[in-house]
Amino acid sequence: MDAIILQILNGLDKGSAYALIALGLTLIFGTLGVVNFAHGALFMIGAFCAVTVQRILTLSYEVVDETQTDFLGNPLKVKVPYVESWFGPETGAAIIDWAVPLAILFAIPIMIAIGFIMERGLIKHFYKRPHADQILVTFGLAIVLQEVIKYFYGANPIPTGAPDVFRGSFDFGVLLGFDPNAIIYPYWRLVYFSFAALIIGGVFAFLQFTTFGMVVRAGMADRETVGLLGINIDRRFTIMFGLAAAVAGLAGVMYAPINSPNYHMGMDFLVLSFVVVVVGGMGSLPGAVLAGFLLGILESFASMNEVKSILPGIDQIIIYLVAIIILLTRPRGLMGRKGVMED
Amino acid sequence: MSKSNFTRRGVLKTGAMSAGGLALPTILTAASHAGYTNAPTGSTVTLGFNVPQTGPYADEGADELRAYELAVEHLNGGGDGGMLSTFSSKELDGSGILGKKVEFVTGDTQTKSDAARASAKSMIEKDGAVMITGGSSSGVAVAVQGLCQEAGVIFMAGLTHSNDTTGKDKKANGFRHFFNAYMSAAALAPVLQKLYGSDRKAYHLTADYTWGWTQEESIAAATEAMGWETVEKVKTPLAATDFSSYIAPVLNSGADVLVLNHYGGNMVNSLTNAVQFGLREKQVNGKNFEIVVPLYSRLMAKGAGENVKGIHGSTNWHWSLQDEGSKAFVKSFGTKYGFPPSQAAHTCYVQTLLYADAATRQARSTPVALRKHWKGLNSTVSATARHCIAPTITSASKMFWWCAGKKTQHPSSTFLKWSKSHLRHRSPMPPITRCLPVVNWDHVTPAHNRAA
Amino acid sequence: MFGLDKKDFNLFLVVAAMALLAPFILNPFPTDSALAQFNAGYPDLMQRFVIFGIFAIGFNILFGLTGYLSFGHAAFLGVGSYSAVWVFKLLGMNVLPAIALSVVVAGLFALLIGFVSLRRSGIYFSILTLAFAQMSFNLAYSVLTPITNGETGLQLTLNDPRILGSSATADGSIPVTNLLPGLEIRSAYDLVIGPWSFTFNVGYYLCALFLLLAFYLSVRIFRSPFGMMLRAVKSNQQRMHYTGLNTRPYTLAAFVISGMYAGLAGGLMASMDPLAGAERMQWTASGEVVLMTILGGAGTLIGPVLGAGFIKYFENIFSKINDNVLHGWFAFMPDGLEDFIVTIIHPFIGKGWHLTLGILFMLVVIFLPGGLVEGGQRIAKMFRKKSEGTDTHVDAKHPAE
Amino acid sequence: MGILEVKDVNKRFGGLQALGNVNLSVEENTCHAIIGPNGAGKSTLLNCLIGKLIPDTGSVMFDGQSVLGRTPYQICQMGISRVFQTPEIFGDLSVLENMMIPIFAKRDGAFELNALSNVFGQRDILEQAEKMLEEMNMADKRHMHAASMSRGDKRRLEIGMCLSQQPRLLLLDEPTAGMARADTNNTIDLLKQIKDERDITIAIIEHDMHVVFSLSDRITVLAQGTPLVEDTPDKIKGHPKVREAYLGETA
Repeated sequence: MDAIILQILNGLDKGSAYALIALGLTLIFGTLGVVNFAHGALFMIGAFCAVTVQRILTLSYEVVDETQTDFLGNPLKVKVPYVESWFGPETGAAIIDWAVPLAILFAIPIMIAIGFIMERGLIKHFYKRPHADQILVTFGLAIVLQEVIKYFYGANPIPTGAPDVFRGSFDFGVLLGFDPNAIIYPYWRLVYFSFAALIIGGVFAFLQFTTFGMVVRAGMADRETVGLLGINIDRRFTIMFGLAAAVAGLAGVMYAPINSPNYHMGMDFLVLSFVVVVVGGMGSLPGAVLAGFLLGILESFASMNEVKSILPGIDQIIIYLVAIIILLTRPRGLMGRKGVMED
Repeated sequence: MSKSNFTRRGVLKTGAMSAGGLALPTILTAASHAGYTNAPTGSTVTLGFNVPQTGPYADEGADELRAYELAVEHLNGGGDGGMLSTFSSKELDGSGILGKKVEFVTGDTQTKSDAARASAKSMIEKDGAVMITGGSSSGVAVAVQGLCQEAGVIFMAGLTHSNDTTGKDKKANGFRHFFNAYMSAAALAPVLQKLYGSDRKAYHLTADYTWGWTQEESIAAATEAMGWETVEKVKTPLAATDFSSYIAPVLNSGADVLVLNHYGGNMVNSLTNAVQFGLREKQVNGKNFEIVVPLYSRLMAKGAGENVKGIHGSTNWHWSLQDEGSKAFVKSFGTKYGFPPSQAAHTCYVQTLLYADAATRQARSTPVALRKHWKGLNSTVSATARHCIAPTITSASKMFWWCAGKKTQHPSSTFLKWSKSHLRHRSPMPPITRCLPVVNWDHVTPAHNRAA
Repeated sequence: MFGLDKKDFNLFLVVAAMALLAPFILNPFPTDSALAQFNAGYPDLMQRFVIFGIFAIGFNILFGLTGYLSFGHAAFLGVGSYSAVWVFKLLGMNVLPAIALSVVVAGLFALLIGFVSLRRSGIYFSILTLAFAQMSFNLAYSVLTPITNGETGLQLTLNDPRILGSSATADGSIPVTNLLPGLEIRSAYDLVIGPWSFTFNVGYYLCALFLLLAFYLSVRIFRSPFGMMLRAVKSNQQRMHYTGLNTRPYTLAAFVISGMYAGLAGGLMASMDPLAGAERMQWTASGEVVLMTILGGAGTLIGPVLGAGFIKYFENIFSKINDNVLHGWFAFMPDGLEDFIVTIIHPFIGKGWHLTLGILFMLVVIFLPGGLVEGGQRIAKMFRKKSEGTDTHVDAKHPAE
Repeated sequence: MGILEVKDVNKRFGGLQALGNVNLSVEENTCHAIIGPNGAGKSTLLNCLIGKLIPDTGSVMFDGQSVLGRTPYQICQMGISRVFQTPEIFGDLSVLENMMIPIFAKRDGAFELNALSNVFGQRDILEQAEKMLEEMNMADKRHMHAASMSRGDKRRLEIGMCLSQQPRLLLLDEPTAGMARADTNNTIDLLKQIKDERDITIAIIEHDMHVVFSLSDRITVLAQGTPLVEDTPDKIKGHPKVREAYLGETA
């Protein structure tokens, strides 16, 4: 029982990342009709926003310490971050410690700007082009973005820790009457899940309750009619692209402490998130979120030893297997609309 | 009218000289195994450095490439000469290999067998490389090694930790400097026993491919031999990025040690996740919960940041070693690039010098001659034991462990004293007298690297 | 001629000339010159050009004609490779049975996957194929290791039975692949003319012959009623149904044919170099053939071959240019300028070849929606305009071009 | 006994009764029009005839055989062709190729793997296609990209494609919808010509009364999913129920 609760937690957590990326993909697809293969790269750039903020906060000057030597036997140059010299060592260290949450503030304008530039500079010209062209050009863009990141940050993962208060894990088991240590879950992952829930809720509320959101939803359903009403739907779609980029970016920022960011993390997520979107049904926002959590949970269950001993290797293929089964039983995924991307 | 295509460059030069522009059909014997491909005929000799330049191991590849460039510089008499000056033998005098200037070509393995072979082939077929070296995974090492065997050139493996590279998949032309999973296990076991006692329960998470399996097998065997119990062995998909669902059940399994048989990105993520779950702060069976990562790489471990503190693993080499050869290498590498070399860099540097040394001594760098040269050394081990013990894993006859004696005879300074019986795969676990490759990861986050 | 009309026959002649004269065309620079770095006329790369050309031609029969975008085609190439290597292990080192088996096995595998995947269309189809291929890859890398040898890749050993050949050669090594007894795949002949040298390799010419066959068949398919039906599927499935045509067997046949092409490519790959790695089945490998086809010009006859050559050239030639080479090229410049230029170019070559490729993808897609073929047509048109002035509509009879 | 017999067909979509007890009989070699206000169930009925929808109850017999449970292509092979509201043609193909495909389908059946013969090497098919293009007055457009033609031409091509299969029953779904007056008249002339020159049964769904009255021999008026009345055009014109239910609205 405790093992199952644990895997549900894991699944929700994995599902949060899938759902956030899939949500952004679907926003772009549903509003603009563009298949964005660069979406994983946006997630990756988000994570690197966290890295960058950490780098900026740890910008240092060097003090030569004669009493110590470096690996070559020269006097050791000790790096002192500027923030520590400005605010004193303790406050300075605390600021550095909070790099990832601070990065959220930094990432929002950056990601929206990147979204705008991408949409106005590139994607705009591809609305009327075949989906294959869209895939190719955004895939090219994804490669370019990740290579640029690799050029500046290297190929190795870069550790980006969560603030100290979030270290360690929370013992759920005790709350539920299990033995201590039976169900523990890291604080930061709980934060991630809550954050994802907040963002997903926020996006839905925004689309549901604001006039802007209503126009966009109408535009998703029938772009021409809304255009005929004299509403500048294009500009709203640009804003939606910025929003989708911000969602992917924030998902990336918050993901940085879970797994150290590296330049190819976007590609790692890309294929999975496409599977999620399609399983959810092209163009359906609730579908994307539902499928994200569903696949996350199934993936977690598949990695349990009890399951693996019956079906060896099932955790290797579970997502794809489920995708196949769902697509064969429900032609348009869980909640897909008819006629979207079917030809 | 047929001959092996691998002899292209050699033929081409002679052909161009003798025939002066006429078509010149040539018949040669098949160059396969006894043969010798790409014999240098001009004033230069070309080495092929085949390292991952794209993909997740690109940084490791970049470090390997730095080491290769340094080695070439030293062989050609540039720089401070690095390790060369610490050799008792003065065969390598800075005039290249056998008086021929060393040139090199580079390629990208992408850490994929296919791409690595394509790139190695292009070096052999197009650039006339006489030796191929490099790589960052066992799969690539085995694939390229097989190719070099067919092509009749020498392969000096880069980073490869699988037992199979020089065991099941061994090839006569393939030579290895890097240690293997078996040796990791042999080195680690006594240290783990000392640190954590002999009554432990281990839980293995293992990358689900051949290297992971060999390591799991070796570590489990070594730890079980000293009394540990293996509670569970769980395979994790190579493509996994989030290991939470594999780590979550560990605490409930009754295990008190987690062994992560992962490398590269897998290792960084699984370790980060394990620490996230707070495993290291827990007590199980009345003991502190411990994590072990048998194959440690400083370069990769940087990705896990602070999480590596207090975790033990084994490494082939570390820059803080104080023998002459290591010191000389660290000094020239550090002076040139500003940071200490990784174990991958060390292996690649040493492999290049080893090749050059053997080739020089043997006067002709044919695979056969090289093999004889090294075999000769091995057979004289007992006679010259005070200089060096260069035992090989006999079944995998290409393993070099040059031991640092007082007069270091050979470029690789290592620190293991293996007796011949140690190195037989199936032999019972021998005591290891002095064992440095086990490092506490605390010590390898040097202060000057803090912000890097 | 050969059932082709004049225009197609001319195109075929051009391809044949390119394939047969490749050792000359790809080695335009003298061997010892600085530009020899750009020579691509060595056997391995020439073989790759041709093999991936075959793969892309096959993919184009599915994607270019029917518009079904398969994201899992690499699985068929991988399966082809594995079958061929197994033939070498069990049967003997002659490549022809191995190639034949790889085509058949890949065809059966395609039949299975196609039968299921083609129940859906559009992106749902793409994801189904992707899922099948990724499952094949993941399993080949792990659970199926006894059949695939996992990470290392399936390779030959001295213990293989090889019932129609020998397990080992007289000198104790693994035998090499051959076309006929005594004619090894790797045999080559060097032609040296002045400072130039050209290599003629048995393996390459075998691949080239298969390419010509594959290309010829693809032209025939494009011009056949079957090919027209496939284009009709892409154009309007609804009308197909209400014209009394069952689209499923058409798409399935196209899927299987293109799977067999992929199997042929896989079999040839294994014949040139008897090793089959699981990475051949990864989604990136499937993506690569999609890129090749679109980059060259989907739906055109020659486009896929051009796209395959383009990408493989970058992968193999650009990745090998390092700073050292750059310094060699610009050595004639004053030091400061030399360093400056090397610094500018540095991010785009060697380990930066992915970046260059990504930028080129984007440029081609943005400015040449029809791929490289459209680029070629535009250039041709420019010349034609200069010489003739007007006539630009000549292609109406061949909308697929 | 008509060539097409629809008996007691019911079709519900959730709570909506789209068709209720529809009975219809189309006599061979006549033109039968089905009219009715929007939402009367005309399109649903048509879709039940061609296999796109399956009725909940009832039967649809064509020439003595049930069409229910058959796929659209099988129904087409039985001899029913359909012309759509918006012309459904193969836009990416040339006009000639468009015309050849149905002829291939007629000759070779639903599937034929003739991958190695040349399209244009099939003399008989080429001749038939050319002939049909002549009849449709489109011979000069044979190499045009089908998508680049005017709507009227596309309609003409679509009708030609259907006729080239020599169907026994031709279903027309608002063939003149969205057309300019000139195009509409052309289409009417074309259909008249077809009706006069061929042994063919036509069932037509149409809004435009001008078209209906100039073509049809019999008319069924559908309202709220049920046939209101069926009679000859002249009678329908004066029928009070029809005026009330339908013509009244449009007048």
